[in-house]
Amino acid sequence: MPIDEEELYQEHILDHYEDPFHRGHLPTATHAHEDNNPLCGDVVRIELELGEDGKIRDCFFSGQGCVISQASASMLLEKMQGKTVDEAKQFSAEDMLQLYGARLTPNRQKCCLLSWKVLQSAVHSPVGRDGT
Amino acid sequence: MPIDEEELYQEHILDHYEDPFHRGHLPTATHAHEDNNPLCGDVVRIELELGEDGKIRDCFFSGQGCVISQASASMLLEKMQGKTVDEAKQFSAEDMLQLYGARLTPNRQKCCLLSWKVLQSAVHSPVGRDGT
Amino acid sequence: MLELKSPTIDRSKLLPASLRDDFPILQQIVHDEHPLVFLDNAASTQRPRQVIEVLRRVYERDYANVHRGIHTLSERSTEQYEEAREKVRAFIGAEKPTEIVFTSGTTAGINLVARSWGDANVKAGDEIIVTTMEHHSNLVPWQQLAERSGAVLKHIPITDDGLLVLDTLDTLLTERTKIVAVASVSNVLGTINPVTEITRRAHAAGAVVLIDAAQSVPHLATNVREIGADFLAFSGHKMLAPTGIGVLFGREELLDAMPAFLGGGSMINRVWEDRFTPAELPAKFEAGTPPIAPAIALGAAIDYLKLIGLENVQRHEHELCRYAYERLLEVDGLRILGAPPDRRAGLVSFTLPEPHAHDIAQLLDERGIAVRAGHHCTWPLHDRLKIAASTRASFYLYNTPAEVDLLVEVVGEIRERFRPKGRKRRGGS
Amino acid sequence: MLELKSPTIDRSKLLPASLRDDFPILQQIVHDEHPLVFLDNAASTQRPRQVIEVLRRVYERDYANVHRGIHTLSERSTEQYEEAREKVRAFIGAEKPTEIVFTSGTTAGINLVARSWGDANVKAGDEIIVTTMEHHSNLVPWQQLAERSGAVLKHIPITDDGLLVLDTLDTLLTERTKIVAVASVSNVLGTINPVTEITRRAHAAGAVVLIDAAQSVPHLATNVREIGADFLAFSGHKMLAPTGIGVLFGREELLDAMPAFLGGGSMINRVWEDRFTPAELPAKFEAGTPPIAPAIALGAAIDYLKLIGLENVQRHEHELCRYAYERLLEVDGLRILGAPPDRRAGLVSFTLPEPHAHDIAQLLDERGIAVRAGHHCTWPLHDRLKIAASTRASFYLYNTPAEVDLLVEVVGEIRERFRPKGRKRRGGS
Ligand SMILES: Cc1ncc(COP(=O)(O)O)c(C=O)c1O
Ligand SMILES: Cc1ncc(COP(=O)(O)O)c(C=O)c1O
Repeated sequence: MPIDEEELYQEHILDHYEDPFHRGHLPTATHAHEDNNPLCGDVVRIELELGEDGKIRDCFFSGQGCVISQASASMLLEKMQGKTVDEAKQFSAEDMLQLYGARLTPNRQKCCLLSWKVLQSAVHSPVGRDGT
Repeated sequence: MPIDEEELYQEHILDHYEDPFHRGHLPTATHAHEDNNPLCGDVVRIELELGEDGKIRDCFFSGQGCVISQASASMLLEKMQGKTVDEAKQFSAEDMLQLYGARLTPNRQKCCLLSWKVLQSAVHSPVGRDGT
Repeated sequence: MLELKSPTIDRSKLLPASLRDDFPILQQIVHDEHPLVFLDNAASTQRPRQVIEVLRRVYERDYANVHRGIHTLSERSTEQYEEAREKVRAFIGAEKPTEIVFTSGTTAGINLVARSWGDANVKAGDEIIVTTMEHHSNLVPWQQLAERSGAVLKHIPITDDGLLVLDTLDTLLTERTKIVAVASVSNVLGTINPVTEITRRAHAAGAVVLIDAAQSVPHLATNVREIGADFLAFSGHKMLAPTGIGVLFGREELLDAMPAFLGGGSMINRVWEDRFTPAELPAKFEAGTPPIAPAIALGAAIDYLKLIGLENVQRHEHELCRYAYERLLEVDGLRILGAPPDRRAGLVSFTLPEPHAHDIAQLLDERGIAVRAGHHCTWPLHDRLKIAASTRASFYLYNTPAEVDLLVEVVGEIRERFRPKGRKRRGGS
Repeated sequence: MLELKSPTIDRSKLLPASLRDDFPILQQIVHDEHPLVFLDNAASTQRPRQVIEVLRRVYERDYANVHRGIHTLSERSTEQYEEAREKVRAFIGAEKPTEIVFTSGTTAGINLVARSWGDANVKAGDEIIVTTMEHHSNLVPWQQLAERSGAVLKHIPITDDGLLVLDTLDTLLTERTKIVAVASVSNVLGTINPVTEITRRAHAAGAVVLIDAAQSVPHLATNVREIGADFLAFSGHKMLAPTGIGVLFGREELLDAMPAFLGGGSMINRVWEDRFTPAELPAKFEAGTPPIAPAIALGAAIDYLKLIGLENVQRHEHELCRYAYERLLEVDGLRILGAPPDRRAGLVSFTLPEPHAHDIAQLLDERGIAVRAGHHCTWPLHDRLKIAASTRASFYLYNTPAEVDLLVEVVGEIRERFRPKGRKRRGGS
């Protein structure tokens, strides 16, 4: 299989898909957010534990959807683990697409950017008493 | 000017337009109706005096609109004067178009049939106390 | 394995493949080397030369605004526009052309009914019945009506096989039921619903029936009088016509009694500064400049379908669909949603354990095959089936068994490629 | 007679007549021998080859349903559809593409605002201001809203010259005024209304402003931010694009706060059996399959207009219109409705003592000239002017002074032919 920019399902993407970084839940989460892509139904939830030093101590994701949306969530969290909230906020949509690597058509960019959108909201969404 | 079926403004039509049969109002009217063509705004009102013998003793029209709608009203009333109500009811849309003579496109047929439609309603519309 | 006979196709049931020549868009190569295999027809179909040509002719020779114009082009456009209405009337067996309202699509038609008929007739405590398999376009407008009016929305459930549980209808129907709104064919399950029977029962309970016929009018012969439908809506773009045109059929008596909906040019009889009186049917519901050229081209699409014969279209699609259904089951782990082939129209939706529907669609596209993936605007149905998304292959008169074979072959390859392989992230933490 | 100088035309202000070659429909002969003279552009314009070609290309190469599709054709259509939105945004100077909602036309756009924004914001006793010169499409929806809500509808009056009596606006505007809905250009009088000034005053009084720009966007450079418009609606078919497509601009803040209007596919974020959440802008207001190909072709029409330059279009039309205005006054007894040439866009409506407007239109058509006759969907305006109907000649970039000359000549002949001749019915009773 050719590994070029055009190839959506590059080996390292499939690796993330099959062996994701921190898929699951985070009982110690201080912040969390969930959203979906209305066009297709993909769902991503991100749970964060933010330290008092402004750092992302730990992060987990859950959800369902295509290889792109799930692998990109895994890549994003692997990258963000230990980073500061400011660094997370400064991580732009462009950065996300670059991190993903494979070139995406506009429709598929939405898949790739879902977890990024959820992260941007999650850092502003403290977990309530009821765990939401 | 050629006088053929294609010619909308045949001389006898213009005659009716300029010298209409019974344009005006009928103080002795027992029945009356008014309607308009919503596409263009033409208005025709017909007032009838129906006898106990079921005959149209007298009839007048008023209104404003194109040569076709006004001349056709004149032709129609000239034809109906003295006829029975049953004869008026049996006078079909086709009869009206034939009476008019010149060939009309669908849009203009509506102009020609306005007075015919008003007549068909007028025979069923006794004049109220208030003269409507 | 012993029982497995390889599925076969009965070519005598198929339309001649030569009619593909009528569709310029099908003659193309995508991704450098793959002939286009268009299996996304339930979303929207393609157009034959004959329809594209009519659009061109209208714009190059006959076009002007309709109805109010007293000049040659306006007369031509008006005549062709009304001819199209007459073609639609005959095509669905309506009694009068005044019962045919041109809209911008199925969605617009259903909303028209929910707003005009609904707001006038549905009160707090009244009931609206839909089904679990409705497209959002035949669900959200009723949710909105229920919200505005205080009415209750009820759902005819479905079996695991994707059939309506019709028995429940008699308990769902009460004297408070005002309308039953149901799809004639599901856009995901392909199920052909028994709309005539549903209409009979709804009428017996005093309810009105709206049929979302977006997926049936293009494929199966439709007769609104035989069904007994009160309202029936469909879209031109799903039946070889351009986008931007749809049809709402309504029984004259109902349309006549309904208040006007959109206000504007053409829908009036007389206007004063402070009030208006509505026009007669169908103008009353066609406010503003209508989609003139798309409507005329819809007439041309109907001509084309009639020339081929809708029975032949139906037989062709049914044979293809049965073949696809049987062959797709060869793929290990593939789950087909909904009814067996004899209860369904020409589409098959399925899931694989891996990968997700979008990935299947993406990988099929790389081989030239266009299918649709996602919830197909039927989120409650997907919730009911406990799946997030599905992949749908939907057929029309120009599809071929070879296209089905390619679909099955590539789906099989995708299945193999995404079997868990014990991969590990490199340098993962 | 002494003062009468024969009107002249300044050809340096005109567009090259060669651009007529772009319009196939103009190259025809009607009624056997008369070259088509199309002066019905305010009702709907014609399309250049470049626009028709884009329609053909979309349907022959790029078409599939948009947004949800993960395959080549759907990606192409989606991209082109969104590109068209971006072209519209730039064309009218909106800030964001999310402020551009594709509709089926001006009428649909105004009704969307009257229903969604109106029902949410206008209460009993509130006030809505329109003008006496509004098209029914910008009047009836507000009458309907007033009827539903118990609000009061008020009218900015006009002078005998067809100008708004702007002084009255300050007395009409009260703290109960919720919206001012006004045409930027009258489709009968041609008056260019001072919408920026109206918007300024309305905003000062706390009211929202909707501009019916059906007659201005195709002809005059428009910038919604300079105007300060809250809503602005127009139609593709009046600006070289196909029928079935229109645009509603709304300020993001307002659109965001408005409830969804039509329910269905694409306008949702999530749907459950009993409820839904709406999508983000602009999808929230684009329920169902949109007019995909017409929208893409609207983009092509905008490209064409930008290539020619809207300033040049405006100058051309203004020069033609001034010339037509002056020359028509040569016809004995002819009355032109509305403002002097320097206050009007490119159209002239008139009446003759005899015959009626329809007859004038009919007789002009016999000489190949297409004009419109009737009330032009402005019945209250005609009542105000105390006329039943008028004849309108409206210009666009492809019209020529020679066409104006022919119009004037034939109108003069008609005037002569219908002078009272003392005719008598033959055999009349
Ligand atoms: C001023 C004005 N407003 C609204 C409209 C309605 O436009 P449409 O018929 O395209 O909806 C028109 C055109 O007919 C118009 O001239
Ligand atoms: C069953 C069904 N109903 C309604 C619709 C909506 O049709 P449209 O998008 O043309 O309004 C569709 C198609 O998307 C459909 O499949």
